[in-house]
Amino acid sequence: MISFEIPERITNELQLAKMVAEQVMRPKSRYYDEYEHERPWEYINVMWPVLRDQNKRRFERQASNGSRPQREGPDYTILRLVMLVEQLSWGDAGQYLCTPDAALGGAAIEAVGTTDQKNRFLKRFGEGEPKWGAMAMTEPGAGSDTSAIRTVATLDEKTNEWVLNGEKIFCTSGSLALEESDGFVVVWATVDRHAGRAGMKPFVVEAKTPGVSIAKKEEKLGIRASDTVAIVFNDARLPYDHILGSPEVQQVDAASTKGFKGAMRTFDASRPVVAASAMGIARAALDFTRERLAEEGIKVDYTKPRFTWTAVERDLIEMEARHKAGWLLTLRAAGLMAHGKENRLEASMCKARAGETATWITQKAVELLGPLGYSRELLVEKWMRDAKINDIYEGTKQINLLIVARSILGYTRHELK
Amino acid sequence: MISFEIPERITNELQLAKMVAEQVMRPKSRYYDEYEHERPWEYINVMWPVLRDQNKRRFERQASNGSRPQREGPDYTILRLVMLVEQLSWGDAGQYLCTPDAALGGAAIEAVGTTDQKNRFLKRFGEGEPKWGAMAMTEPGAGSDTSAIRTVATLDEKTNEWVLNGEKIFCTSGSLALEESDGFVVVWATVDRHAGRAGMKPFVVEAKTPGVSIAKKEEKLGIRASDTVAIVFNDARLPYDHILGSPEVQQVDAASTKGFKGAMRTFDASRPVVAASAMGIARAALDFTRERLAEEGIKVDYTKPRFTWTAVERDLIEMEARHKAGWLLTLRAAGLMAHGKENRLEASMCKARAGETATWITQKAVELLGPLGYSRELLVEKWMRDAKINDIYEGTKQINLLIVARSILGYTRHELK
Amino acid sequence: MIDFELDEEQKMLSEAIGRFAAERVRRVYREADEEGQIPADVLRSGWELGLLPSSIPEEYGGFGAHSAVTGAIALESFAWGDLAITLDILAPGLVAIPILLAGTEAQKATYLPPFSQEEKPRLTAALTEPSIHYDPRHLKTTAALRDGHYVLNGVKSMVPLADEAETILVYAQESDGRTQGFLLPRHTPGLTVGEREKLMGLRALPTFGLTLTDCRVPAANKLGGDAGIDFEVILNHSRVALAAAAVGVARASHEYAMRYAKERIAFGEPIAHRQSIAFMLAEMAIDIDAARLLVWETAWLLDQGRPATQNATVMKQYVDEMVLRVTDGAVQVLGGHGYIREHPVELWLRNARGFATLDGLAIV
Amino acid sequence: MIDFELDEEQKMLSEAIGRFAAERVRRVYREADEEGQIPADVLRSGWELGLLPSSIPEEYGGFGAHSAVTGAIALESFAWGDLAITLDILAPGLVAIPILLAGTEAQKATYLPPFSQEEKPRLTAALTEPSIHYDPRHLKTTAALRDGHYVLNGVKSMVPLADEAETILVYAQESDGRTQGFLLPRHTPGLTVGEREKLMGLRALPTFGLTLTDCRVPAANKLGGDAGIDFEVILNHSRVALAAAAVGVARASHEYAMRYAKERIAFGEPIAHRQSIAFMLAEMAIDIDAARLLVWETAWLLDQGRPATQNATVMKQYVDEMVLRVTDGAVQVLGGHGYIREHPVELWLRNARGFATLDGLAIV
Repeated sequence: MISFEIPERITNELQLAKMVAEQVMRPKSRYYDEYEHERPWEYINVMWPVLRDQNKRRFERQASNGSRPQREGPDYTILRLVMLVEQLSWGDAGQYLCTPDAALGGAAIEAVGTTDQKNRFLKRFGEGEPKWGAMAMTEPGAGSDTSAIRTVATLDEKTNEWVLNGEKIFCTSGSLALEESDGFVVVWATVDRHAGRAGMKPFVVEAKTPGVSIAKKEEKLGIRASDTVAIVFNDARLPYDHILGSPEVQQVDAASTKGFKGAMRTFDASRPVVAASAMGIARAALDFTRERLAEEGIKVDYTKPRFTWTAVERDLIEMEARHKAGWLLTLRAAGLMAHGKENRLEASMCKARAGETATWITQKAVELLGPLGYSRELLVEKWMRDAKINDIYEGTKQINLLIVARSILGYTRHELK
Repeated sequence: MISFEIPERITNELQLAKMVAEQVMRPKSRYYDEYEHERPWEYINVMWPVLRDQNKRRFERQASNGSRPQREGPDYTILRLVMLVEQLSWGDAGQYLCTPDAALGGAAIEAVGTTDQKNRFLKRFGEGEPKWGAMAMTEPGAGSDTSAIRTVATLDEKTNEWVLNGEKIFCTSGSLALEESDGFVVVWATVDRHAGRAGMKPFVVEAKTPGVSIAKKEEKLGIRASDTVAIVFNDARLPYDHILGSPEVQQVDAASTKGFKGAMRTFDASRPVVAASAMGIARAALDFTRERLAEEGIKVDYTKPRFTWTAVERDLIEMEARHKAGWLLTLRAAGLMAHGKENRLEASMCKARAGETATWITQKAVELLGPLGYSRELLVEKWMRDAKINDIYEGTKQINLLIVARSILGYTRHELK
Repeated sequence: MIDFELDEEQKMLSEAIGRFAAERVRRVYREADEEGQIPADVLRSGWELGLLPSSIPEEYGGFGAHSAVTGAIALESFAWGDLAITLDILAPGLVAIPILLAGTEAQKATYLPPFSQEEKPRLTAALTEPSIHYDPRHLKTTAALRDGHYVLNGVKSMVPLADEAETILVYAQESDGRTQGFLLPRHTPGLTVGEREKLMGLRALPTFGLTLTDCRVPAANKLGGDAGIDFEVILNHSRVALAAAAVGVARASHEYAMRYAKERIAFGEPIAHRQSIAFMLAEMAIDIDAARLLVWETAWLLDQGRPATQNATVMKQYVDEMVLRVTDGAVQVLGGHGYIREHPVELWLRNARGFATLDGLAIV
Repeated sequence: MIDFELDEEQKMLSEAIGRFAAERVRRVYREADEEGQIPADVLRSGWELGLLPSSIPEEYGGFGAHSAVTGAIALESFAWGDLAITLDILAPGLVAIPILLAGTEAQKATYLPPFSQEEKPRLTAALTEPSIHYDPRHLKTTAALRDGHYVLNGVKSMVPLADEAETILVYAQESDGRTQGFLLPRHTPGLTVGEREKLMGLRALPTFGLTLTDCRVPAANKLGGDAGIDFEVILNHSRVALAAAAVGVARASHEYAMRYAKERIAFGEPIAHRQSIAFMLAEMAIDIDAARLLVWETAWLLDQGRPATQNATVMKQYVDEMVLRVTDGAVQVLGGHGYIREHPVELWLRNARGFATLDGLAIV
């Protein structure tokens, strides 16, 4: 039954998120953009107690009635997440990325971890100080092409430990997870160089593990409040059971191996989330531009025939149209998941479109505001810089188009490279 | 020395072309669009005497002082051609394509034919009734991929004749050349199926050759005045010396064989010409839209700041900008040739851009004119249908982008497919 | 709760229409476009699908309830078959739906019951005007109240099936500046139907211009009676219908281009193996899905009785450009073959270009 | 006769500047952007290239002739190195060129000779105003003639090097509504230079806001004397300069993205082997060439003394969108690596976004 109604329980939460965005994030947006490597503690300290208690309750619920929620009907989790992320990114995408949670690392553990692993690695997010989880996949020589990953995990038979060697880059919240809190990073490494994707396994690397060091803190175009680091593994030793999923290397179709599938499954959720973040930034720029222009006496009259629009009105309507398109595609991808349906195609569709749309809308907003738009006195130029990342990470637009194309054409990577 | 000055001798000729366009072509534009398979005799009869006498003089000049013009300095031929084609296409692109001349077939003969062949096949364009030349390359199974051509030419040792078998499609002016005048079609056929491009040779097929028949007259979206046919060769016999270039199959790099090179060289000229035709249609739509809107009191004020433009003003300026870009790229490609410089890259650049631009501008013009634009009472909707062909023939936009990409990246077809 | 799944009834409906479109419409639409005429039997069986009766409540002889969302779903599958044939078959809806939405009891009682009969009612509507300045909210056609009658003057264009219509719902501007609808008998003195129009697309659909010179109709013929109508609601329902049809046309082109690209071999492989083609097809797919969601959202708002003008405007902006982009892309994918009338993509491109300018030709 | 070949002098010039850009500018521009400061020695040797003197005739101490085409060629190679550094080095031209084009003999005699000296003259100009409604042809800053003096009032933004300037050419609207230029000594009472501006791009270039409160200057300080200037000519020369610079920035991004795409291996091959990347690079190349031709045409018209406003407007429209498209595309080609400040493409994108809004920062 087609409906665009947002459940009340979510709209209520969104009110809170809006407050945080307006009163905690926005006032510090410019500051954390200018002081790149500082941490947005105002935001972190507001979010942590809330998230901690939510996690605590969830863990207790899971402990009592098994890992799956008993409740019948749709699972709001992802939809709720997408909407919160949109609202928080409307506040400040860089700060939002510093949200103290298990993030993609947690998602991987949820997806393929054993109950014991879940307890050991996730419980901490329900107690004590703020903590961060992270995921480390990209390497200097391996971006979208994960099969090129060179970080190696070798099993030391004597000590029954995994020994990690290699380098990871573009790890979001890596420093927060490894050095600034009692967190962890899920690191993708190969246990068999010749096995390609089949040999790729996720390992949980805890904070302060010897042999693990932050090699570099990236300086970026935007989302400067976000912590992006390069990590070097130098004979870093992990207990045997820090591997997620089975250690065996099945030599069947690589993509179908559990570990990799796990990562892919997390994409089905993470891509709509990234898309939502993009749409949040786009809406921030759109809202601000509308308000600022209204102050100048320029408002869109939606009842005028297209023929009589001013160029600015047309731009605003076009921005709104593309924003709505990107946002509805995102809601659909999340909605399918909420209803327990497959959404790989739709997840890539919304990601491909949302990243591009947010980039375009924010660039347009800077132009529409004239000399003011280009000035660092306003936040619009920052939103333009922040938005662009969504066209790039969690799979560039090109990679997501590739996934969409393969899916609609029924092609494998062999037919469509 | 950078200059945008058009030589006077050309501007004078353009005045005549403009007269023909306005007084001969435009009045019959709608008629020949509605009556698809009739011939625009008004236009043909005006053009033929002029072209015939020009050709006559040229042949005489060539006979007296060798094939190459002695004159020093730039060769205006291609530049002149590009400008005339633009002006005539402004008049009516479909009728222009019925211009009685040797066209691409002639270009191929000029490029690789012997003096004797030139005399035999081209002289006729300087005398008697209107005639047409044509080129037949495309086949049902071979479009951009000319190496897939299946039309075969086998040498009958006894009679020393070539025997042609196969089918060609999308042959422009094929019926005019083979059935409606004493013309010819240059047909690309392979003398060795296994030799790929190296085996491909151009053959001159004269009008009324037994075994040659028009299988189909295409009905098209636009340029309906233009004669587009499918030709079937059924044991069609040609004298031995109807082959252009050497009959040998050199097994070196296919693309470097003379015959094929000849065809490619004709593209360096034909692509700017197609681009010019596209820009002519685009200018027709742009001029008309401007005038029609001016009647409604809507004129572009080029001194207004962008911020105060109406949506229509912005559209018109954007249309003008893209038109200018496409046209200047076309002039550059032609200008390089005029100065005797290599222009393969620039020829593909202007073709790729001009076809797309003409398509966009004419589609936009239909929109800007509202209900009138969509009506067959005006010519705008026809120009939109006519323009699209330029995005397709002489290499689709994609093929030309491929050529541009290979050229700027220094890649061969093996690196970039 | 957010959900984008059709309900059972909607699934059945769109499948039934899809079958009709595939098995009947797709057999004749190309020739219909060339001939400018739709075979009578196709029109008849199209009418027998009962799409309009199914959105008319039983009290007026129908067997369903009106829903813009359901209507949008139906129009997409219908237009996937052919736009002109769809608009012809659904033309009587141009009177039925506005009456359903805003008509007086008397008007409902008069005009709705005939929809349950076998014969397609001879009804149509006239909104568009042949001017660059055409604005449905400020029409040049006027309606003035004089001693219990409305007197209409003006010129209309793009009126489907006007020649054989018995009643035409003419939209005109009343003295207060509001757009209102007036039910004019075909033979009202002063009402003349012009020559059949010649358009770039929709060549199978007979459309006509109208001239109204002092056409008098009783005040009771004003849609919605004295109070009249909120034209925004009618316009928004109409724009949803055309946008939904545009999505159908785009989907038809996209499916055709995909099939062609997978079969067409060049340089030893299907052209769909090339990123330049494959990415084009992927962008089209995203565009079409996004457009459909925009259409559904506006339709849903209308069914909820919520204000929808802003959404409708934004939706129209997106959909009109989407359908042109997609159909033009389909022609491009087919290359030379897309340019000849053997393949349908050129027809879809011609129809697509109409959406930005045509108004009021359909309504859900 | 149509020709797009540089003449010998232009070739030498653009090669000399290209060498400077590659060997000196490219060594420091990234740090300059981070630090907000350009190394003095680079500025000095940039000045020593003598670009401005070379466009000043000998009679005024220069050693060349003024040509907008040559200027456009020079600006492209210069901005290929870095936009901020280019604008800093050429800032005095903001006074020299307008005087050359429209100044009185006295103004030429006063302001041009210093350009042949070693020291870079401390001159700049103020055109832009910090408002969404900014319109160079209808400035909010006013100049009123009162007893032999002009009294200026208003607010300016984006004035390069205003802090250390000795004279600022301020553009203001005279009572007749025309935009005119006025040469204001830096220490004119009522003229205050604001804080250094903070912008998204051009971070290495010191720009400032100005406030003018009843600033009095002798009538003789009006550019062009009593008659004043035809501001269109100045504006068009300025727009050619910025558009040429935009082409330089775009070319820098395109070259960098091409090199990266050929070296970056993914899925076993350079990413440039993929059509999605290769076609992007091809479109960029076409865009850049088209933009350059548009710039040259307008410059050529100006050199011919022909009207160029329409061309300049159309050129600006095309170039502003081109440079954004190309620089954004370059970031996209580099992916994650394009987003970090180790690579220059993000800087070029930030600078590129400025062209649509910034005005009067350069002139040829």
